[in-house]
Amino acid sequence: MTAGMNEKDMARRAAAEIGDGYYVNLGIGMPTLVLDYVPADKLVFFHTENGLLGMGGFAQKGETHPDLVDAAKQPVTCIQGASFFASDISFAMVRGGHIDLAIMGAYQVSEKGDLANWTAPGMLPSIGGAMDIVAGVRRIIVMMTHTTKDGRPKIVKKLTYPVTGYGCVSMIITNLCVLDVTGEGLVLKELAPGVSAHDVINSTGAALIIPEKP
Amino acid sequence: MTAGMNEKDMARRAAAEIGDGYYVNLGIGMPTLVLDYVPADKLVFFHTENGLLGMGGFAQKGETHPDLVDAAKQPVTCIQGASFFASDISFAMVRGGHIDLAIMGAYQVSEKGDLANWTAPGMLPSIGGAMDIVAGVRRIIVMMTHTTKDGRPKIVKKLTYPVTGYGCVSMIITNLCVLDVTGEGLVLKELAPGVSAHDVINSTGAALIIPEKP
Amino acid sequence: MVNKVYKSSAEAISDVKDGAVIMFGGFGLAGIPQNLIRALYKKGTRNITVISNNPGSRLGDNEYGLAPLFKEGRVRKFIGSYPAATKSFKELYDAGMVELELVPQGTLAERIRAKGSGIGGFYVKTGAGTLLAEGKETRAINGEQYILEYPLEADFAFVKAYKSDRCGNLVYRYTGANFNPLMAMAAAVTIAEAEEVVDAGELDPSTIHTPAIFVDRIVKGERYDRWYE
Amino acid sequence: MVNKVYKSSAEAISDVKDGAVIMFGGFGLAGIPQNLIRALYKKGTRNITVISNNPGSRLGDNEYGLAPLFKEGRVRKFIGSYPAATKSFKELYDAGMVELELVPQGTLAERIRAKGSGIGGFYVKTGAGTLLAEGKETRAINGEQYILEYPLEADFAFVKAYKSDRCGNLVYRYTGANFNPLMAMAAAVTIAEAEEVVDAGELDPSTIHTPAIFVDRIVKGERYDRWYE
Repeated sequence: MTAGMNEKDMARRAAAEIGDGYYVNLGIGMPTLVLDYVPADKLVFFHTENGLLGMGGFAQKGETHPDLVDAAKQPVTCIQGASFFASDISFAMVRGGHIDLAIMGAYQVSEKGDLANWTAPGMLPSIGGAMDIVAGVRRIIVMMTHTTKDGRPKIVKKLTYPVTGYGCVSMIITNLCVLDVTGEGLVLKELAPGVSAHDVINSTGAALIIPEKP
Repeated sequence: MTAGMNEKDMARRAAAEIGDGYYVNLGIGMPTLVLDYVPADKLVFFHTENGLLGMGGFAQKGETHPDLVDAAKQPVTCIQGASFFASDISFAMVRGGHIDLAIMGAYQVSEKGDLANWTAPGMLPSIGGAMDIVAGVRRIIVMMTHTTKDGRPKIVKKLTYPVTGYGCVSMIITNLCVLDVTGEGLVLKELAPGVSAHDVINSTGAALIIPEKP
Repeated sequence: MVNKVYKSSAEAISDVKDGAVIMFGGFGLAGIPQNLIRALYKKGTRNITVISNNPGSRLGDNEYGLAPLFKEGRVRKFIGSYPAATKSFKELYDAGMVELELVPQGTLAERIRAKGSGIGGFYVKTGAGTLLAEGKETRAINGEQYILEYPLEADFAFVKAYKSDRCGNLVYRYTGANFNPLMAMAAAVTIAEAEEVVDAGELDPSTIHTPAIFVDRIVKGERYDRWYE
Repeated sequence: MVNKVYKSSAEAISDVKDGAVIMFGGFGLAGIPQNLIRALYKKGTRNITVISNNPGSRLGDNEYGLAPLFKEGRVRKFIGSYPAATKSFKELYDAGMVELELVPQGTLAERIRAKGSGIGGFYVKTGAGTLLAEGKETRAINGEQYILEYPLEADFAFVKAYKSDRCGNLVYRYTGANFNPLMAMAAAVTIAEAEEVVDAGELDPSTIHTPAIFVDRIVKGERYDRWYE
């Protein structure tokens, strides 16, 4: 598929949601690409739930330390002004509503903003910090491919996978579009280059509100 | 009264209950005298609930610091191996059962080991850490005069003052004697010099168990 | 870029309104935000709810810290563990001029931490069966009586650090920490005064007591009184 | 005087019995008590309940940390947040050879802290309405759904510090703290390994992460592997 956004485009789009001075948690995988797209005039503190506020980026060979990793257990660096702390404080930040924004992957998102991203039938259930994050972080953006590898919609009327959290997602960024989750339903906010509203509707398992000029 | 123990004698007696390696909380007032009677061959960490483990003693002129005080808000010093921490950790130590021993003053103790030491009719109610301490510290020793200034018993069948905690006191050290609080009742463990069992019985508002050789 | 550093204590607290609920760090006089308290006194803010371990401290014949706010009748309600620390509080209380919510010290710390940590409530043995448990739910857990305590929240926390960096990372010294790190987590707006304000990167990130995320405003304290010889 | 310092990891864990419930600090491989884990493996202890964020870590084709204990069938039950960290766990789980209690990471930290802090239970929103809330009490607080969580306890905590003094005061470095300070508070017996063991007074008392009261035994770790280039 040549139309639409690739992972880097999606990360760039997600980064645009980050304000100056934000404290941001990035999920494992695709969301970590967002690190590369924060403009230099913004001071952003990236939180990793294993106990670091102010993650710099992935550590290069020779600058790794066995006790300095991110939530994906990868060696990372930290910025000036960073802090390290125990897991209870880390989740106080999360559950206590101190983190401004989390950008996460998902298996499914419902039209009400319900999120499924922790387990699926046949999978070893594993949760990490995902349920804490959706319960406490002020705003949740999901960043994912619009459909599964075999073309089934991941944006659905009702979740069929086990729920991570109810009504927690505010925005969905996919390779096809950007959707806002509102009290009225899913609003098509932006289309990716070369993608039509029709393409999005065809790939989506829930009703969409299409403003006159999306 | 010349018979009986004075405050220093009582402090020395209380100090004998402290084992090597103990973590000990001392109440405000008379119990702080215990600091002076810990033998040099024992390493004891004194806990002050405002956030210090390893209090040394009262600070002399010239060695005070406005941010280094004990639970009575007096300037103190700390020993090598001391640590400072926030109030939540301090009370985790207390409530979580980590403190071996607390030595406290009291207005009244019942024959069941119920303790009243926080307020009395007409008094401004003020609690500090006393209720947390009796709820969590492994062993509570009360150190007090046997009677009130006007001669009324402080050791009673049932408390008449508001309760700090139920069944929490293990031992009572007074100017007249040492009592153990047991499942059977108050046992006269030791008599102060020049004091008879009869003297103790006359000054006590609860039944006492007098072993054959007290 | 976001600047958290304010020029003066007065500027840092300029939007505190009458009726505000304010947490004040400190135990006795250790770790009290003395410059922010002085600025609040000068500003004349009234009808305050004070959450603090004690309502000021008495040394000899003088009373310090929060005591002047109480004496001037600026405080509607005190939530704390040790009101007996000042004569001025007792006088106001006996005269029915101030409301008191008495909370055991450990429960006070934990209720504040709960708010900052997104804990909706918790059970403690502290106070079970006493006057301070009146009106509170109880529950037997493993055969022992616990009472249910709820979080304490505030519009502002005034805290005092030894050092802050320009991001708002705080370190405390000696027993100056006490309630400060907990209150910093719990209020809608946290204002920190520090003896020194340093650049980002000057504090060892493994020794930060209060991470910057909990601190909204920073000011270098104008004056630090010492009360003991 | 009381001596908490043991000569070897083997000596420090010599009384750990089959069937023990053990908390292991560490997240991924950061801050894991690798020497104590190796000693436990050599000792051959069986039927262990492991409380840890993850059951070891996979790097390339190899698995480290707790993974060998699982592979050898020494673990009866795993309580943690991220069992998917190793292939070996999945194989055992699929074969019905190990029990799993899955706990969200923040709730795991808080349940451990609760035990160490004398909290009988607490309410969180985390997991409300999900599979992980099944069988748990719920309560509406300020119009939101919370679930009741209880403390987690253990016979032993194996923790890893950067430095310990001879009294047992611990400091951690970078993300090596994670669950270690919480587990140190929660177990009946806490055994700490440290990269360096120093004399009392050598650590700044205002920068201690785990006060000595929470630590029963100390050992200087024999060998520290680095897993990353």
